[in-house]
Amino acid sequence: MLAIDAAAHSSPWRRVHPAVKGTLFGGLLACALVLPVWPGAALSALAALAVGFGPARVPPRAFARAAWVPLLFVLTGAVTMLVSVGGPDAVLAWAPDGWRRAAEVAGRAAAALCCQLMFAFSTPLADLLPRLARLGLPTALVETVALTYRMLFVLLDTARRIRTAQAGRLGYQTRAAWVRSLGVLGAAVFVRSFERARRMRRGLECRGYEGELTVLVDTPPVRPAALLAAALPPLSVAAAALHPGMWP
Amino acid sequence: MAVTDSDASTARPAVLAGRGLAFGYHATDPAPVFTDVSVEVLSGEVLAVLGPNGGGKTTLLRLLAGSLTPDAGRIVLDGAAVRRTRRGTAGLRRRVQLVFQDPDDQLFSASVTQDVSFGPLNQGLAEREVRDRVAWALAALDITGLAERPTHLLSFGQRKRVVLAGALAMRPDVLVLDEPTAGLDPAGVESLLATLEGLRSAGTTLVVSTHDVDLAHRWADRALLLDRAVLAVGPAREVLADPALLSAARLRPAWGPAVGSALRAAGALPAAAPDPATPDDVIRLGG
Amino acid sequence: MAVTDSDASTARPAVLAGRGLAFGYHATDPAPVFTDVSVEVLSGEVLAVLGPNGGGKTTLLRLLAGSLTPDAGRIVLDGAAVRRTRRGTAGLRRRVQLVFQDPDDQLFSASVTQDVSFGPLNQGLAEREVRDRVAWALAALDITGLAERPTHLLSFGQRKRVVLAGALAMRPDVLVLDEPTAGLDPAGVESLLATLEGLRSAGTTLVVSTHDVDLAHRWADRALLLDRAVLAVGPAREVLADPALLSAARLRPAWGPAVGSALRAAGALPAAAPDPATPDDVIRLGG
Amino acid sequence: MHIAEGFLPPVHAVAWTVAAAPFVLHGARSVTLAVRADPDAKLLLGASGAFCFVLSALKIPSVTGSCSHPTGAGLGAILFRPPVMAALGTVTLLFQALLLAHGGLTTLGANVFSMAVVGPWVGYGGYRLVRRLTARLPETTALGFAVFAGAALASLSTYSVTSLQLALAFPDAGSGVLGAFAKFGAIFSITQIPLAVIEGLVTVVIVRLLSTV
Repeated sequence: MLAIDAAAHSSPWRRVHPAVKGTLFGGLLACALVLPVWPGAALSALAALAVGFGPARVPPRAFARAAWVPLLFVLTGAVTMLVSVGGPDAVLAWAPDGWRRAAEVAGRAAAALCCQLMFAFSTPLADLLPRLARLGLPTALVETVALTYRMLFVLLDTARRIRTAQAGRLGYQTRAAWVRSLGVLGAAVFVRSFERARRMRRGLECRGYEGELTVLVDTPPVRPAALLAAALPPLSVAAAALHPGMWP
Repeated sequence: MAVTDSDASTARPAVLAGRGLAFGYHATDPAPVFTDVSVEVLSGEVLAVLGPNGGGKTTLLRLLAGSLTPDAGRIVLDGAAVRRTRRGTAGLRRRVQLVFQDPDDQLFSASVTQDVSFGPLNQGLAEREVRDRVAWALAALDITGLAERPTHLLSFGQRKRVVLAGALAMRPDVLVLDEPTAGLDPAGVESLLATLEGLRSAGTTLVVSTHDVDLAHRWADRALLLDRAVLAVGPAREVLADPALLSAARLRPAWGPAVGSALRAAGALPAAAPDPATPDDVIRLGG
Repeated sequence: MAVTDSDASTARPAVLAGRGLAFGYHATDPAPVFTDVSVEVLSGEVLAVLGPNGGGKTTLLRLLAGSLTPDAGRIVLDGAAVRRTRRGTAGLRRRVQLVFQDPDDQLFSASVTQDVSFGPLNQGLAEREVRDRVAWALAALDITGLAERPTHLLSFGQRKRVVLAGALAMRPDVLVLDEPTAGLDPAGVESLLATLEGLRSAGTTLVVSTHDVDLAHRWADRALLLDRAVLAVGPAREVLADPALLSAARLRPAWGPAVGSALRAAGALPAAAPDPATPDDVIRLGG
Repeated sequence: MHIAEGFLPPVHAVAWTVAAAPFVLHGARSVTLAVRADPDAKLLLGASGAFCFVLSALKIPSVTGSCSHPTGAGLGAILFRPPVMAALGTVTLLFQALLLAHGGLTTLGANVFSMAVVGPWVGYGGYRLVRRLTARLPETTALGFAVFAGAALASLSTYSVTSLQLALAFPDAGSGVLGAFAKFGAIFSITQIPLAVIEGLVTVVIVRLLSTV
């Protein structure tokens, strides 16, 4: 239903411990943010893309589709750095060094985005939720977040179907119709969300629900060797970026 | 094995057709639902679409009604290919109305009248005409009494009728119904069928997906068997009387033709008599 | 007109019963659903509950499973009336598991294993035994392959099975299923029936509501016709072979008995042979 | 308008996280207490969180021809109150980052501050203020004005804070933070002001319908 979520669930790396994937892509993300943008961010991006499209087999088309919106934000934001306003000579002028600065920010963000997306594409959010409890969050909160995850797919499905039905009855042809249809849709989804909560309580009561939603969580041990292997790419990127001598 | 209906199409013009349709839900499933499906909907007929779950029935219905855009192939309305523009799609949707299986997906307003008037209002009709349309649609579905009722207090069968009224208020030429009888009790099925038969005799073309082979056999003019490809299309009485074809589409045989043959073989039914359509027909034979 | 089954109850003990049940959804409807319904569920049987929509099938099922509290009357489990205390209800719910028609009402967790483990964990079992229960329940429903799948990416039929596994993992004595075959295609119905038959032969008592008279006729041991009152209860082969009774419950007659009588009358079926259960049986007769 | 992953310098990312933390902790505490008091609140809050996510995934038409999404901050604040919205909004933003790549993990704090803290509080404040000012008008009209003001102000304040966050991170070479704020504000206002108006109108329709149920 959601492309990233669906891809993550069928990822060959689904079974890899989240901590391992976190170390790998989180490490690369840190490299992209902290190291000198050239070659640090570039190397991080390359490493993330190589690992993601390589062994993690992230589908390139879905990746491109997901990356499009944030990239647009990054480019829009970077464009503003090309110009300077309110200077002594002109209201609007080319910013000194603007190109370099814009490229630097855009490059860094794009690299970071690759790392984030590769993590999201190989790690289902569902696998992360149980870790929230281990971070020390109260059970009540973790269970609420987990319920949000489950119900959002049910509600998203409802919203899509209502929208399709509205579109079939020409609800999105004009801007005025669009606003009205969206309002109707929002209200309907809100009512359904309460209805869902009520029905789920009814359904869970039959399964013995009395307030706690305890479930069995598989806790595969983190293998130190895997963690070490996952730390290697970020460490190599860091070493390569900090010792430019390695580069011809 | 495939049954074709080259002669049927000459009798009535095709009001709606899909040619070489391909579609896949690429975001979540790499495999396409189907890659080359063609179908003609003849003016004034009841076309039943049958097949297993996951075989693409709903997808085909949504493509025909302009609720999905095909990856390849095109939709043809009155002989002219529908353009993939906003106007083209709007034109298709105005003429072809889709009714989903679950009425709750389509009942989004608080009251029955509000909901049924949604489509006509979007067509930019004057308030007076909207009122006429709503009154007419409610009368056609035999639910004038529900006009002022809140939608969430209606029974399942009533909600199904309100949704149908909402589609009908658009005055479509073709009504596309996804599993219209699912969830209805036998009495509800019969009464809905009578209503739909009324619409059909008033000139509306019907495309209906169903699991119910017997229902399709007794009601539809033509049947299309779909399991990620068109397995057969032709007169319902022929296609749905063929156990081999049905088994290929992962459906069970129909009672009617099986019982008809058995009774004819036993001499209890004249050779020229039609197959029994319902258990009542069989009981009447004995009585 | 009513069929009683005084003799059947002597053969098997009643594991669960409702006596003089009354219930109404007073918040939305002043009229009660029913005011005096009694039912016995015999150990090891399949009891089918049939009737029109709005006749109270789901309400009766929920009362039997402790999901609703009757306005009057009581629920009897193994001969002892269930107390209306928290503990009494909890005990009833543990022994009698209700599976709703919509699987999304009961699936709350992100993964199949997690969801199925909820019931056993709630019973306070040790982790090891919970794992065994989950594995066993998944195997019984033939969905071991789905263990690690996220619930929201499953098909409707798969989700139905997961909910059933979740109920089964509680090791209930009675499984109460509301329209278990609704929304499934013919192949899905057959495969679910085979699975349920397996559970029954392993000793689970089943109470099933359905619209499908033929399904109930060929599968259930006993049938109860409900339309705001018990119209009939008795052996399924008798109750569901009686067109007058079915018509009183606003149901259509079953094909099987009608065809069986007609074929017997025509001499195509020996007098002692059972009614055909499916169209395939009829076809086989001719072949 | 979510700040994308990696767009903020690390110091800023940390600073905004620290700034948002007290509000989120307070919200998380109210949620936890509500659930402890009534375990069934868990299901309602889960459904509400899901509603917030779905709301923010709806497509609304934008002037540029492309589509954008409502923030839902104003409606959420009116329906659930700002403290709870801080928690629900944080969950929504976390889910958006991981499920839709809208916003990032290192920029989560900054996005939470604008969308789950400032937006809801400003929206709620605007809603209450206009409600008080229009107390003499007929109920439907007064509610309409107040809801419109709340939703539109929530949306506008969200984008203003985002512009400020970007300006602080990337001051203009000549005119500093103020110039940069003007630049970012100008660019985003092309899309965000019409969006705020549309979100205001849509929210009015939603609340009107809900108040009749």
